[in-house]
Amino acid sequence: MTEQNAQNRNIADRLNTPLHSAVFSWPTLLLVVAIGLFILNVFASPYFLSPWALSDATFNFTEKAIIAFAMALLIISGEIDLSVAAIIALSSTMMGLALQFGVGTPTLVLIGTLTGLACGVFNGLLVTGLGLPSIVITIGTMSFFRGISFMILGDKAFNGYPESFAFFGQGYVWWVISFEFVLFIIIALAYYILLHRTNFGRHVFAIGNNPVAAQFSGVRVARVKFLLFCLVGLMSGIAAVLLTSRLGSTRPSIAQGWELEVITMVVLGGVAILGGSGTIQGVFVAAFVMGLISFGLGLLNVPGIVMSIFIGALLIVVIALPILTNMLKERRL
Amino acid sequence: MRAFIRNHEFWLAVVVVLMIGATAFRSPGFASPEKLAGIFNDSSMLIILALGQMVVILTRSIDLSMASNLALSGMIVALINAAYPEIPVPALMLLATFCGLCLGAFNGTMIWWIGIPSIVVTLGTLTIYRGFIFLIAGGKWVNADRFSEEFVQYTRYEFLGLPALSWYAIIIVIGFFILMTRTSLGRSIYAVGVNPSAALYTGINIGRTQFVAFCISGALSGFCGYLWVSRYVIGSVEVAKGYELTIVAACVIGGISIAGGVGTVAGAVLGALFLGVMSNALPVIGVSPFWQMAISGAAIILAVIINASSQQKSKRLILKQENAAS
Amino acid sequence: ERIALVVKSLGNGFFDAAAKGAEKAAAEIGDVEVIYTGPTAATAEGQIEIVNSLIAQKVDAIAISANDPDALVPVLKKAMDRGIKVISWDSGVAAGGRMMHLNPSDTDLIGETIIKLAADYLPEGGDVAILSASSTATNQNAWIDAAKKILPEKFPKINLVAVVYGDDDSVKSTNEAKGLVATYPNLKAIIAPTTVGVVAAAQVVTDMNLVGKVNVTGLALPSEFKKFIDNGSSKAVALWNPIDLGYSAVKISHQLIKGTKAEPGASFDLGTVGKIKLDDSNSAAMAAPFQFDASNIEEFSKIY
Amino acid sequence: MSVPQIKLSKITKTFPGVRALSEVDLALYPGQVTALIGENGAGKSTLVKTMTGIYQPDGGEIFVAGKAVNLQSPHAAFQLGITAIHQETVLFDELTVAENIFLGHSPKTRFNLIDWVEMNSRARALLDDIGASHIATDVRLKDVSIANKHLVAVARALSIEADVVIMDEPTAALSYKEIEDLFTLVEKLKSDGKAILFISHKFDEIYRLADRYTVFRDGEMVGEGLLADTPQNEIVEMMVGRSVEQIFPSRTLDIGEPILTVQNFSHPTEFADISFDLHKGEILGFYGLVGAGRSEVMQALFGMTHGTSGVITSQGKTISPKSPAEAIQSGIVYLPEERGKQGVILDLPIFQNISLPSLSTTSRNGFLRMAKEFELARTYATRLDLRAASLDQHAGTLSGGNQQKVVIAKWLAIQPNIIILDEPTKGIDIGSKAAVHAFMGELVEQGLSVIMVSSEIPEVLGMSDRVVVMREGRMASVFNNDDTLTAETLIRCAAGIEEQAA
Ligand SMILES: Nc1ncnc2c1ncn2[C@@H]1O[C@H](COP(=O)(O)OP(=O)(O)OP(=O)(O)O)[C@@H](O)[C@H]1O
Ligand SMILES: Nc1ncnc2c1ncn2[C@@H]1O[C@H](COP(=O)(O)OP(=O)(O)OP(=O)(O)O)[C@@H](O)[C@H]1O
Ligand SMILES: [Mg+2]
Ligand SMILES: [Mg+2]
Repeated sequence: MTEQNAQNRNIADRLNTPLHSAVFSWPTLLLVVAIGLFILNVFASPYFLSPWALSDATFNFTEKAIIAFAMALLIISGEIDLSVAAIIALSSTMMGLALQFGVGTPTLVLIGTLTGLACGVFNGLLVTGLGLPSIVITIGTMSFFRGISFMILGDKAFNGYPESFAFFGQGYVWWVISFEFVLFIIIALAYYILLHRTNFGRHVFAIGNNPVAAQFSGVRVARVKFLLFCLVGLMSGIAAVLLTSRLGSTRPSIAQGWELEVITMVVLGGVAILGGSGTIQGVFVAAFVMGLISFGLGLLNVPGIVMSIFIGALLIVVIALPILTNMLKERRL
Repeated sequence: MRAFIRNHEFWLAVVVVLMIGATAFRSPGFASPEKLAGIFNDSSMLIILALGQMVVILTRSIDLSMASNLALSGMIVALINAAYPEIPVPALMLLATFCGLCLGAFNGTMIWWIGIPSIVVTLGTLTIYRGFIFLIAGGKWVNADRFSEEFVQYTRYEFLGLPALSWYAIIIVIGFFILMTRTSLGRSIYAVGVNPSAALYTGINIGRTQFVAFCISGALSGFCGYLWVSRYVIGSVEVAKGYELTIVAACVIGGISIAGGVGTVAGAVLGALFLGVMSNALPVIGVSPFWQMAISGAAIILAVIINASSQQKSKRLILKQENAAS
Repeated sequence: ERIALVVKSLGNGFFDAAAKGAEKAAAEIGDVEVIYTGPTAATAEGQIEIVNSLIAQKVDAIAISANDPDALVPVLKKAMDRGIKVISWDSGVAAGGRMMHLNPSDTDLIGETIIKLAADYLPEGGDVAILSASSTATNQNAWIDAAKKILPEKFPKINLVAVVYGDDDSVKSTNEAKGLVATYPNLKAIIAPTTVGVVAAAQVVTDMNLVGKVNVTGLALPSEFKKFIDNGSSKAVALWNPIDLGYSAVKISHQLIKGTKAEPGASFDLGTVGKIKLDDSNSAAMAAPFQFDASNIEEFSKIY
Repeated sequence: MSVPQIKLSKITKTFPGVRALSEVDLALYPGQVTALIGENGAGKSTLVKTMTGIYQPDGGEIFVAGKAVNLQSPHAAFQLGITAIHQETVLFDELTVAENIFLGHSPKTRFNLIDWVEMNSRARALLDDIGASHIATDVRLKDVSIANKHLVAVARALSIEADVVIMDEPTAALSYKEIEDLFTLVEKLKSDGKAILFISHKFDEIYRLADRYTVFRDGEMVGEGLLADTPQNEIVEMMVGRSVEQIFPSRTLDIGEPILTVQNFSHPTEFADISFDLHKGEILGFYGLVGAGRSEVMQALFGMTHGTSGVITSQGKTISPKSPAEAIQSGIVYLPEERGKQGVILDLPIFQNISLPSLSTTSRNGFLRMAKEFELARTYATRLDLRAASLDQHAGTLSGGNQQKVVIAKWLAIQPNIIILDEPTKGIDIGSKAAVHAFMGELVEQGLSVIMVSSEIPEVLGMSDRVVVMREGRMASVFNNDDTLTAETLIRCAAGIEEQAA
């Protein structure tokens, strides 16, 4: 512990160079899968390589992916939100309700996102304020939020959204580049910076690995988790605006089953379901992988239900592979 | 006695009885024996499934594939019955159970041997199993017309005023009561959930116990696959879609802790009955069925809050003198 | 030449029969490929994804039976912008999202028929209820509206007590049917203008020993419904010929591809089915629904 | 010499990347207590788990009463009469006391169903036997106090007719009185002719109880013999590989102004009326029996617990930390008792562990600057002589002692005024212990103030300037640590014996 002692011991900063770590990382492996799928698709269908077709295909995943980025942070912190699809339904219903009072497009968007945020606040308060397990709380709010939509809408639907509102889900920014896609890229970047480049992101990782130790290290655990629930709610609200605009109508059954698709995307993206690790790059590529599978198989007119076999199998295989190779490696040791 | 009153199951039973009472107050016919039997019959499948999910949750896992397993096993026996009506129905029931068992065992193997978290495995098989229904049935439904009369009747035969479906549930509940309180397997399931590392030291194989739990939930799902198809007289890809979360909800309302190790057979049964009574009662008291979802959501949230506050660690109270004085 | 037949949901016997008709038309025309597709659950979102992939495949025409009249409009508009001919059949799309709509039968006529099916066996009158498919299904809503309109004029003794929705899901339909029986003890008939609903309702009536007390009726495929006519839970149901419907949809699509304009007054040759003419809203109706009862169900259950 | 009851020969056990045991021998004799001694990670617990069938050895043989056996499972070990009280808790909070005792070998009825009546009555008999007649058999374990839980663990170990009883650090979590009870029990077992293996880091206990010893170092057996023939420093040399002076660092007293004043600090259920001051450059010891509430007081000072009242003044300013984050801002840091659970974040790299509380200084406007983080981590890692391959290695891959250094580095990096050390040497071997003590001396010399919570009298007496004794959530007394302060005074005060005399 003396000065001399210190000088003759040298600890490297890093064992591997950042480049080396990046090459042998989950997102890279997944990227290889994505490129493979792309090439496979090119050969499988002559219609695949058309800018418009590809552009149309992005709509299948952008809305889900926007939620998935926030969900990734939440899952890394060791929590989960199963109510995202229900939040979409409620946000969409609130927009529809506002529409009945003749509000304009900006107000509609504001109401949609704010409803999402409010739902996130509600989840966050229940989970962090009362210290309840998020998986069961959000199973509850999942029924609760969608239930409110059903109470309001019953068997009716809201239609007649203004022309200008259609831009969010149907508009193009430039040539084949849709507004949704641009928003998806911007949000991906924002979440990349938030998770990997800020103190907040570091706190998220610390909490996911060991919430008690993080708390003892001065991380405001409850506050961070609360904010994450708010973010997930906000993103669900944004997704609700996009989806409602794309459909041009609201029914309480909108976005049914999305929660599991969003979580699948996050897990496929290499986020540990038990918390503590994961990257935004991984989720970003996973969104494309899921998009490519469903679009590619769609071009071959494979029913959606059969596509889900591929996605489910991919999920298990992709999680199992590294574990299996590790097992083999260890046996050889 | 005091322990009994503090008991979660006791209060849940009180709530269920109050719900029946309140509904009967508004609509006198509701508490008639036939109506109550009908409600029990309606809840039977959920009771059976909730018991399977309970076993899994007790071992600190979750099975999201139960509904898909149910639908796939159900479709298999539906197709067989449509093609070979002469095969006796009890054989088909066994077959459905066996199919479910195999599907559950697949989940269990992934969790035990490879060590993938249960939520990931069953999220995957949730979609895979359902996809297989489409493949094996070629996308077609099996309609009422294609079932043999016997196939349909095996959930409907009446005995002592209760349909067979209810009796299956009653027998399974009794079986589970014995399994969970009086057998080594039952106690190991609790032990694994309460403290896995301690369970290991006691000689319990955690992975194998979880595997067995998934086999149990799978077998029950498979059996319910037959029940479902027979009860609703249809086999389709959409059977019981989204039901996995209802099953978890029944467990949560029944006081089964998602963290494992805490929960009873009575709790799971009451949780399922709670949902069953509610869905029967709402239309009767003139509440729009569209309100049902929101109300059951609120019930789940309340149940979780109440469970959490009753299960809170008792304070240590090391300040003995002061508390004795006050 | 590729024509896509997009249906509400796969596996439904009604649409499977329509697909048969479509294949027949394709064989007649020659050099036509029919793509029979649809989601597994009857949702608009599922249909949107499918239409997107059909656009990418550059099919020549899309003939759709829609789960939601409005939600599909944007994507179908996009299809038309890309030069694809779009028609709706069976369950329609709002006018902006299609070139024309093929009604299986005249809406008012169907509305009247479904009530008449119940009224015929209720000379004294009484309470009836309707069990529909999803609340957004265009065709169902139109029929129910027509039925409601005609009730006071033609069937004053029939009292419509409730309209509930089973979403073309057998469990939900079963529960709704049970709820109807429980809530309205004097119910005399359940009218379900959808195949899934009518089967579920008939099964409930059978199970609850209400045969003879509650009559189930509505629109049903004879092959799926024979059992319930036989056991008496239903006296009679009606339906048009789904094979002809699918056949006509392909015939019309083909003529649109070949350049026929879809405008009010235009007429289409439906081969063996006959000819139709478009009305002011660019829609046309086929034959009146055909009634099945104990006398003829045996025969028709072998056909569709 | 008689035949060993159990004999291990050339046992080897490897974990991925670690050779925990390499060809070790051990023999236990009936009616004798053998002490197993070794530094942290020497492989003691691993050996216990091999002897009880939890781990299967990669090589070597085990003989029970002269016969070679194969311990495939804990059951097999049970049946051969081998039983253990493990180092970690192996009990089930949600199950009843009786079930905790009999889980895995419960009495069965004719139908192979669990016989609850028989189980309860046998549990009753067992508990009465070990002098725990106050514990009910049908209550859930979570409603049983910590000391009683330990008795249940003992009852479980004795619930089979065992010839070999193994105790892996049984006294680490016990207080003075319970330790005495346990020793009586061990003497009884010994006179019953059982072969006993006793593992402890505390030499006074070892010399008091054991007849023989075996020393492990890095998974190898490096010596064995009779304790009566071997002085302590010889054993220490065997286990550490060098000699360690058990001398606490001497330092020149240079105590300054009061830096922290606590007045009437109270909590509704845990503690009341805590008042003391801490001076600049002082080590203030907190002594008490386990469960006296010392950790609770410290965690409340650190803002972890809520609902407290009282006045805390730090450097002239009144503070009321509502969260650790606020406490850290006012210069107070806390080294928690449970290193693995509360201290390090095992799956984060070392440098991120160290920089976690200091992120606001290393980052700019909330955006991370990795280079600064590495710089900070490097500074403190070198200062503490951390042994690691790289700074981006996960903290979980370090040995226990080095993990402790990471936690200390983390707190030094924020340059605190007051550092609270809660049982800083609990479960730490004698070599690392001396290093921690030396380091504490360095800290106060640099002007920091230290609060040291400890249950070890020699440590309290050797390190503190003043000692606060706590009992049942209250302050019993404050002593100046001059030559007149004796161990006996502290123990009497902590146990409340003086009060009865008065
Ligand atoms: N399950 C395991 N997996 C991997 N490594 C392990 C495992 N159990 C123990 N080890 C390693 O084996 C070595 C011996 O550990 P062991 O627990 O036997 O030490 P010990 O002598 O009991 O130490 P202590 O005095 O701290 O209790 C350590 O390096 C430890 O990290
Ligand atoms: N009766 C009890 N029930 C449950 N846990 C207890 C009980 N008594 C003590 N503990 C646990 O033992 C630990 C020590 O208790 P506490 O921190 O209050 O006292 P302490 O004087 O600091 O003891 P230590 O010397 O172990 O630090 C705590 O972590 C606490 O959770
Ligand atoms: Mg040990
Ligand atoms: Mg303590």
